[in-house]
Amino acid sequence: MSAAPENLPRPLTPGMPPPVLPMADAAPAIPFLEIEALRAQQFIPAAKEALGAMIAEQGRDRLTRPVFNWAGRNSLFPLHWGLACCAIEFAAAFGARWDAERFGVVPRSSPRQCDLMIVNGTVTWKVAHKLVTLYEQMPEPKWVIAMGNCATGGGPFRTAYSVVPGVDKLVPVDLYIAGCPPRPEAMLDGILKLEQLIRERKE
Amino acid sequence: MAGAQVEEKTKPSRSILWVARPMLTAARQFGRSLLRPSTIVYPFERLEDPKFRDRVGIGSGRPIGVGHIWDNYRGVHALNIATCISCNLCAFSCPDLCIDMVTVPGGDPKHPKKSPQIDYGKCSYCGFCSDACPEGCLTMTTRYELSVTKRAEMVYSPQKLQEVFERKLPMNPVRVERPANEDAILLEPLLCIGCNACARDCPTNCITMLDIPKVEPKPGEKVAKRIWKEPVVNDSDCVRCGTCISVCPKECLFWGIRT
Amino acid sequence: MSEMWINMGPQHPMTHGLWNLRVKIDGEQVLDVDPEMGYLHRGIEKISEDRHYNEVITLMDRCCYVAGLSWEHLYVLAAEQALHVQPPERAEYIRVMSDEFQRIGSHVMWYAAFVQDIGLMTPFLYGMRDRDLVLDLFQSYTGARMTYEYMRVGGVRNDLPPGFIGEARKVCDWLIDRFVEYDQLCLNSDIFHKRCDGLGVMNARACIDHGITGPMLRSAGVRRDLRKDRPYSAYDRLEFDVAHAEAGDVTARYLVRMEEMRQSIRIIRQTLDWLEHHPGPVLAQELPRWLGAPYAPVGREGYLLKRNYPKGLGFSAIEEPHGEALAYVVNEGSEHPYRVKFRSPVFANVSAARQYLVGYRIADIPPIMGSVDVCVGEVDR
Amino acid sequence: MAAEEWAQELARHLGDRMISLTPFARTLGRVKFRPEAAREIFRAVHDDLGFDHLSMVGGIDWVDRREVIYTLWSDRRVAYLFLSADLVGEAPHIETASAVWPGANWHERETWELVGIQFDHHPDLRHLLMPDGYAFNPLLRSFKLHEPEELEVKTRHV
Amino acid sequence: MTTSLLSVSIALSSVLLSGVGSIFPAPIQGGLTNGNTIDALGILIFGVILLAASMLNTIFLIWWERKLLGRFMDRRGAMHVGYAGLLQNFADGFKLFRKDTVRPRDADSMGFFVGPTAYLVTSLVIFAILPISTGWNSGNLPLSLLLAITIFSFAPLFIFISAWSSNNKYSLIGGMRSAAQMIAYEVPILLAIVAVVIVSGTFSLDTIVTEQQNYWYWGPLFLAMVVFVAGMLAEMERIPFDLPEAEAELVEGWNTEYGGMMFAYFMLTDYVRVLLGCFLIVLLFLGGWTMPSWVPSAWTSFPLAGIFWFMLKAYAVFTVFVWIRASLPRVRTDQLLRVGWNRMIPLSLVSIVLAAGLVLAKCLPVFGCLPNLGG
Repeated sequence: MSAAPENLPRPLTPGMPPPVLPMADAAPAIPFLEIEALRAQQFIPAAKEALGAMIAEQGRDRLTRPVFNWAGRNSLFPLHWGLACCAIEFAAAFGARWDAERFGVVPRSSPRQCDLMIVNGTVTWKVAHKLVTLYEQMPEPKWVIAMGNCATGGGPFRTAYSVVPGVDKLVPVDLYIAGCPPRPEAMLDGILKLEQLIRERKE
Repeated sequence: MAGAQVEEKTKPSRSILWVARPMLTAARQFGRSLLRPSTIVYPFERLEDPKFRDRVGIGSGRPIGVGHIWDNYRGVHALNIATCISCNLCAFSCPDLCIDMVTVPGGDPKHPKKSPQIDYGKCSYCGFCSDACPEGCLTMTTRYELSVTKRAEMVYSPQKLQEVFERKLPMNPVRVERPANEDAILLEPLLCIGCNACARDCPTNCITMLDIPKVEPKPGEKVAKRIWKEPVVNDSDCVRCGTCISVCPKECLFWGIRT
Repeated sequence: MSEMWINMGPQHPMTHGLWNLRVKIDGEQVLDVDPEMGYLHRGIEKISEDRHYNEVITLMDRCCYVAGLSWEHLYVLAAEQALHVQPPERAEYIRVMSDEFQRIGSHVMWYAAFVQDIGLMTPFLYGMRDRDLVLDLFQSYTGARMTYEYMRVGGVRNDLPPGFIGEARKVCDWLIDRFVEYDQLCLNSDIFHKRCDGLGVMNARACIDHGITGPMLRSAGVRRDLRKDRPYSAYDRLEFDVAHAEAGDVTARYLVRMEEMRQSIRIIRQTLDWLEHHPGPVLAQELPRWLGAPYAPVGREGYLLKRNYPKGLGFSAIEEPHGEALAYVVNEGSEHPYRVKFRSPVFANVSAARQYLVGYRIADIPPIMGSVDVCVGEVDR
Repeated sequence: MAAEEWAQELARHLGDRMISLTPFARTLGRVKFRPEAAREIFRAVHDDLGFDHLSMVGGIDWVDRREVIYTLWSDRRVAYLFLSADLVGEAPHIETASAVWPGANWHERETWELVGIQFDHHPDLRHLLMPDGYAFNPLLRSFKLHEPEELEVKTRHV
Repeated sequence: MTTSLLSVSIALSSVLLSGVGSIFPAPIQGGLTNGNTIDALGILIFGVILLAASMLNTIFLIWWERKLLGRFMDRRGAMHVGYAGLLQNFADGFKLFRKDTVRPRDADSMGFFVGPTAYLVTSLVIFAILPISTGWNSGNLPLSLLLAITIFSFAPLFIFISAWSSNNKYSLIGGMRSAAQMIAYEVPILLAIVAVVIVSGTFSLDTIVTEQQNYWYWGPLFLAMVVFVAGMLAEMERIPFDLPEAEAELVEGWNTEYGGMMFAYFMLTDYVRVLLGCFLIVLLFLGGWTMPSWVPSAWTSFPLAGIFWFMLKAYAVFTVFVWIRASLPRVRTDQLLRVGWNRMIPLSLVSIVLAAGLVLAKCLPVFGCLPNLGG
């Protein structure tokens, strides 16, 4: 884990200053307007920084690479499937309260249209080869998040005769989210971390 | 409610409104959520933030949360190494076997101090360990974000758990009462050799070795060599960790009801 | 077009879980179906044999992940009978309240998933929003959103926090209003009736033959509810009606579930009134030490045998949100249950899929299976 | 109904096919019957005694024998009844109940798969929960579980 | 001559070409500045501008739908990418552009790629035909309505081609449903248009709008409008008629096998067609870019006021579509087809008779007196 305190509001784009207006202190009448103002405040340094990154980047595709990187990390389509308990929290993250679509995360039912496989639950040996097939059907570039303990390492069921002890035995995993199941916030946090990973990725 | 028989009456009359009624309902919700949608703008607004919780709730138009009564969430553990007595109860009680007792500085070289190291890739956040902790040094905080890129980073050493503790996050306030009639550590005196192992390893030092009168063997009877001391357990200090039973070389300690 | 088999699952938006419905179709017509389960078989019954009695509770939450508290209740009832333990009355009322809130949570989750199957997008969000309120209540006293680990053999882990009862009443009032909105969005829409009336019909005879229970059975006109017929916990002291309908189709199941939620709120209000005025312990005081809630069992093999703990068989049957769940726990005098066996209501409901799917269209499969309310966790266990 | 009355009724309908009746709290008891006479027992219990709802079929491995337990419910009597039979031998088998209660189909498939009890004349005795070709009966006492580190090879049955 | 996008582009091209040509010797200059070259370049510029504008419009439309649906669903919708999520769809587009497009091994390579491309192109072409203000985009074409509807109805063909060639059962079923549905609803749409044509007496969309100067057609042709809107909902494959993409039973309908840019084509085209449908409804029944006379003239006389009002109306119509999407479930295939053939066609025939009756009875001007209409 990094040294940054995880319990503080983290900026959406790393490198940006953390929000100077913590939501809790301002408390205006209409939170909506406040959030819009906050985001506008954030957007300008973000744009400046993105431009700076573009200029700093040297090479043949110095303009397109940041753009595509930006596009790739801001539009992650996860595969719409539910394995076990975490799938309910996965669905809750797309519910009204957490609304993962805010980050451009829209679940798609067809693996062809996905960038991100969130393994949200226990993987059994019976479903293992189907999971691998789905992973292979996803076009590059693609990422895998192991959500919850069952996907990470079998969780409470790791001793069972039918359970794969960790999905990393089957497909390469980019990010593990601990929790049993993780809260929807924790899942969103994982997606933001993944965005950060994509951002730092050297191609 | 008169009867639970769900009648045909719930079917709508085929009026011109058959499409308009659901649309009006949706529109009503639209109006309600236009300024105050019940979405938490997550990285900025946080449910565990008490100030945020003040502003939302069923009465406020944003149906999020139920007021102030939910600091109860079981998240990542916090460990206060200073008060940990190395009793092993957390590791015993863990249903997922995710707790290892590892050596931490602070003990003497002969009996090193051990504190829990938790593998969050296995932990199911059931709270059995913090319920079992007799000193209240292992608690669960409301922190839930824990995403890492390597599996090994999920293993939290005692020092890391101590860092969580030092962050002073809201703790899970539930302390579970002990049952009234607990079993006690009983002694089978005939087997005891007075070796002091139990008293030495007792994490709470509630076992004292008392002298007992030396019994001369009858002629011809073979008696094991022993020290003429016997452990006496102070039940009010005992945390029932069972360390003494496990270290006893002669298996002369056992659980039972003290009469 | 000639006949062909298509696989709906394991990754398919219709399944709401991990199972596979093989469908033989001719054009749009369904000729035969064959549900394939087991994609989520986690061996819970086997793992339970390696765990102490209280530790099995952590598996129960994950067994049926939309009705965790109900399954905990099921298990602890059986385990208490096997271990000869009696919970205090307050714990029973808390359990009943949890059960009924869980029923609402599960039914709202069902509603959210079901309306998606017939193409309504908006109520999914409403359902999840209102379910989150119920989960907030759960979190406030159990400490988790979905995997509660709250009930213990001999009671519950902790008492309700101060201020809980007022908030729970508020949530009840809010939910009652929302149920009206749910009905406005579905029942008042003509398209809903066009989609759902006369679909997936099961008559009472077929339901009983195939072991179907719960809202599916009650929607076929059988007024069977274990809460009335074989009352457990505090249900014999509470007033409520058994929701039932006659038609046996998808709409009838919808109506029954909606009515059940209203009845649940009625029960919850009674339990809240009782809980407000009857403080007391929530965990049996005469528990054997190794079962005491704060101290999860300290593993010593043969400990019970040494103490001649009485053997026993525990059997429990409760009305889970999906139907009748049964469990038996065999206590052979060890710290671990010798054998734990669960009966999942959805298991039987899905096994009869051929009865209520064949003859309808491929577009009818999602609403019908949605109305069955499949929770794969408890089918596969 | 008084307990004796019920025992008499049971004895009248089941005759000597029934071995014993063990009372059990809040149910109509646990009837142990001879596995050879399973078909007649099922018929009698379903048709004559009115237990038309089969709730579950489960198996217990008692190491020396395997017990199969049928849990039945009667809407008329509003109570549960257990039927159980002890099966001995290397390949325990019993007549299927799915001819009488169609809902027994999957329960028996599961019991066959996990406890290893063969159900004769079962219409569709395939694997239900485990993949096809799985060779073990996990719910037997001899089948032990291990931490994943120890069993890298053991579970790779696919 | 009125200004139109085409004439502006041609003027632009002539200025450009004469500027560029002046640095070359005479023969090349002559070749560059002759009429054909100028027209060709002008049409090219026209196409580029139109393409860019319509794409931007469509992407804004998607954003609008996402935000609007979010509020209907008690949530916020895309909000973190760009200001209020405005850049979200660009991010999606760029990402899909970058992604691999996987062709299944047994898929027909020709149809797999040609289908979506043709689907997109044929839909985009219609933007050049539909006028969005007087003379825009390409002057007053005499048969523009007929041409637009003809090209609009190519879509089922391409959908079916791409569905069939992706060699997937779900795609195939989705494609067949789509084709059946679109063909079933072509007929009532055309018949509803006949009613409009009877009243206005022309196939030219420009003239139809001009005819609505006094009264918008939604008053006299209410029945035809209802049929047309319902048919358009089916044509655009939106809830309650979005069977081909029915997520619950067919995974993603006919675009199950499509990923990457081809999938982006499908998504984009769906919304292009929605936008076109809204345009057609505004043009045929809601008075196009004309505004009622009680609207202050200052509001209608600023530059490009016609386009402004037209877009406003189109977006209002789209908002209603989103509202419908948020509150109604999906119907079943057979019900849809039954409604199409058994209800819609008789209704549209009735609407034709009504329109003819209105024209014969010469009572159309009566509608000019109604409030809120034109006039």
